[in-house]
Amino acid sequence: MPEVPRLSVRDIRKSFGSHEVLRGISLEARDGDVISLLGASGSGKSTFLRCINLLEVADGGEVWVDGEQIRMVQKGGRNRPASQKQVDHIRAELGMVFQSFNLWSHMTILQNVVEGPVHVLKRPRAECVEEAHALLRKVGIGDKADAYPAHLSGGQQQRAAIARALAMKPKVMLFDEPTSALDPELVGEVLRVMRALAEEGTTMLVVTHEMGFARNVSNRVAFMREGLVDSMGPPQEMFGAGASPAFRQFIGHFQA
Amino acid sequence: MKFRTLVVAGAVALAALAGPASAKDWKTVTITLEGAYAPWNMTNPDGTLGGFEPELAKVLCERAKVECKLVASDWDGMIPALNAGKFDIIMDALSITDERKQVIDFTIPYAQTPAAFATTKASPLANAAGSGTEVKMDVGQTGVKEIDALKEAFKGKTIGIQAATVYAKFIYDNFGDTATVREYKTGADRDIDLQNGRIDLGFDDSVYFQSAFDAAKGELVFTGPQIVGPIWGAGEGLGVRKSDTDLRDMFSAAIKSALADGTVKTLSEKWFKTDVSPK
Amino acid sequence: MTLAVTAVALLIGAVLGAIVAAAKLSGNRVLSFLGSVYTTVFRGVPELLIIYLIYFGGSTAVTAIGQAMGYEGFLGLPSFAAGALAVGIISGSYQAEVFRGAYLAVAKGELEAASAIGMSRALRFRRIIMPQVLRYALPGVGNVWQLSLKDSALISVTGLAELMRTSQVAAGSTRQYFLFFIVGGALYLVLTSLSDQVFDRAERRANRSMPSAMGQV
Amino acid sequence: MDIAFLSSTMVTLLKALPVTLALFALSVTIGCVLALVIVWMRVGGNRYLAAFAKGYIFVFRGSPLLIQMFLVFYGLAQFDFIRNGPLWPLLREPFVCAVLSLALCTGGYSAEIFRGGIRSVPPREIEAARAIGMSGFLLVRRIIAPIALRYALPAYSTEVVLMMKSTSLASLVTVWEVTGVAQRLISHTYRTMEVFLCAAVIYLVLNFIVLQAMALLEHVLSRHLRAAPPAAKV
Repeated sequence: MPEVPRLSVRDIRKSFGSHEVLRGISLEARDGDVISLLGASGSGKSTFLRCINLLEVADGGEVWVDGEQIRMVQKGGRNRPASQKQVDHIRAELGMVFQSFNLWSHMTILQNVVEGPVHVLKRPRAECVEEAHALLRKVGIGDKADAYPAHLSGGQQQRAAIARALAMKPKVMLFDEPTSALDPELVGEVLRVMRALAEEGTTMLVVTHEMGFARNVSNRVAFMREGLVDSMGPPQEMFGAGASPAFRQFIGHFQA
Repeated sequence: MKFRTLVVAGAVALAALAGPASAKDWKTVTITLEGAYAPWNMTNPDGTLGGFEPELAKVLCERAKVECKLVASDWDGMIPALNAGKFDIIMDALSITDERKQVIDFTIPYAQTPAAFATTKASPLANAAGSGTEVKMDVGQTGVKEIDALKEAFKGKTIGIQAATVYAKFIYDNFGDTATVREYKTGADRDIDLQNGRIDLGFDDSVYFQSAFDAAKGELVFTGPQIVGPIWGAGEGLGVRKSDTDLRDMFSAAIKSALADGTVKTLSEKWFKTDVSPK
Repeated sequence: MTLAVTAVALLIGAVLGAIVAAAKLSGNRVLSFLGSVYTTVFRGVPELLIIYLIYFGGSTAVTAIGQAMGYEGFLGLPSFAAGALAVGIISGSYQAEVFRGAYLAVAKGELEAASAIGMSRALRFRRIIMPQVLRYALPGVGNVWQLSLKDSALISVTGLAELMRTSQVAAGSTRQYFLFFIVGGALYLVLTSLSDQVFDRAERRANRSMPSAMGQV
Repeated sequence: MDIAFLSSTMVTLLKALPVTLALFALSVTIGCVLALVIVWMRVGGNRYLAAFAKGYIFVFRGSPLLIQMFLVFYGLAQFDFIRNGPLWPLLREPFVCAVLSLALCTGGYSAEIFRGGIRSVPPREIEAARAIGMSGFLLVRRIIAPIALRYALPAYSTEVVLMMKSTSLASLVTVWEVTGVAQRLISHTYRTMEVFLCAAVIYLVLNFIVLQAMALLEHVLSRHLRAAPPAAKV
């Protein structure tokens, strides 16, 4: 029996007005895959990620999560999800970490983490709180459970956001440039957490500019250019001699 | 010194703006009316004041040899406003009562009218006992036979009156314990509520009601006896500040002459279709 | 009449508001306490009561001053003056808060920059603070204008023939309550929406240096 | 100063306090619910409902409460179908009419205030909630409403104070609350200033209490905006 991919995306298309951002992107993540998505600004990486959990609705294409397809319908000439219920359920299975953390400012860190399990998954609060404390310790901010987001540094906030996403026990974690909004000295603490997750076998899809992470942690690297996947492969291949000219030019900017 | 002059100048300037400024020799006098108590006084469509009292005021001012200016103001604040110097004379079917005499002064009366209950034509309270008769009552009198009969009939009903009138006091004294009393700012507001069925009865001056009935196109009728006599005071007179005795005497004399030569009677018959001059 | 009362009231309110706001910002404890008392009292007491108090109390006070100065007899405050004064005093308490908020919104850095190029206190006030305070205060003043416009309906109780009293008397004498109040209400709606547009335009003008502020409304 | 008169006036006026408080509490509660419905229509996405809500807000914010109150009290009663309708036993009562018009009016104002609050909720925080699978009512209840409430509170407390003051207009439709009783007292005693001053003091105290309560609520709801509590280790 062939293994069902955790995440499978086929031929995703998306335009904003007349501007075609995604021109047919396909990608598959199997259990334990860590895929780094690289590309210049405006190449559509973030939009692609947001189309997977339907924060943006793609104009065409298919998304399968753990063998379940997100049903879409045409309504009023536009592509729309057929069922909000299914969307909510799929989103709960995809953990999302945002560039700007997006913690709920009116809740403590602990409340941020238990919010989803308790209110979306309807699990018993006591159990969730216990897990939340464990998760916070795991990302290294066990002592900040009762602080509010505004009281934490950016790196701490992003680690809390990762804990919040993990608390949903997602099948796949999506990272949207998780370190771009951080001061350089705070980037390391977040990358360390992500590396630990990868080593545990978490399936991850990471939009990033961190070449070190792409090269050393991920097992596949995809390079996006002008709304298409330009090239994709294991890091040793991509960063090695077989890289496409466009990718070579792209990474050239980072080695200067 | 300079500051004092300035303040006085400011006050005088304000007073000049005000109009009802009052030098000791009365040249101009400001008279207030409600402008919403037809046919005593009303506001014409063009905004001027008309009715029995504005016309009578014109006559009285001529005879008192003063310039008169009519201004509208709200009924329930009239007496305090008079004492605050907003105007010099109240002419608004103001009954002369002992209670009011404690705070203001009155001229002799220029009218004396009965009061009665009104209800809707279709109301079960129409034609209450004593309808079509007259009952004479003294100041503060209670326990009158006919009134007690009405009290029984009106038990648990809602009676609407215009606030701060002699009629309000009468209703509270005689019906306050068995009926619900509701006070309105103007007679017209009360009438519309009576017509709309929010209250069961209204109580007011009969000649006022007579004209209100016309406006209501026959929907409202009198019920129970007309109540006359000293209970409504010595009739309706002009209200003036206690300090303005000269003004009071000037207008008392004017009223006296207007009563004597039948001017009041003529105007009364024109507006009320009946003679309201005090007997 | 309604417009005249409101306009005069807004002017009185602007002057009072500016004085009170200055008092509250002055840093002088007595002055700022007095300013707070003013804004608390006139925002905390029903407008109707304030109008009554000024209508009755105002002329008593004027008369008392007059008599103390040796002027015989009564001095009255006309309905128009009393009404405009009352609504003006009320709107002053709201405008004071508007001005204070606007002043506090002026960025400290810009003031420092002004001092840095050697602007004097007065110049700084005139060239940097005032234009900005006006800009920040404009939406607030627009609100106060709407508030005053509607407060002016309450002056009808003093017998001034503004919009409200006119509709009331007409309603009473014709028995067409519904009709006349609908018409009266509609007229107020016209007034408020017209003035809304005027303030919108003024705001857009005042904000022309801040393109980002546009399009968000 | 006539202390005896002032204190007896105060006692009389205080007897009318329950009516004022009932008017206030009922109209604020009903108005708040109404505002939630209106604001839901306004931002809910349905074009017709949004247009209706917009019209509602325009009308009730743009015209004086006094006119609205007169319309509800005298105007509605002129129609036969209202007088013969099932609601007449309620609309017959001046108190009900006063509460109704106060609530309708504050509904319009509060809806705008709540909308302002909703607009100031950071879109990113909503997005984060969607990303973990929240939507619809759950999203509103757990994320949007708490944040919006915090932002709307200062403006809303002003509105609540305005409502407290607006209850004084009920006296004009024969409801005997504090101002109405004050006017009646004046019509017996002709002592305007003293009576109105007493009434003014009552309203001031009431509003002071309301504002304190709102400030307390605001304090409780803004823990996350204050500086961090002195941490165990610095």
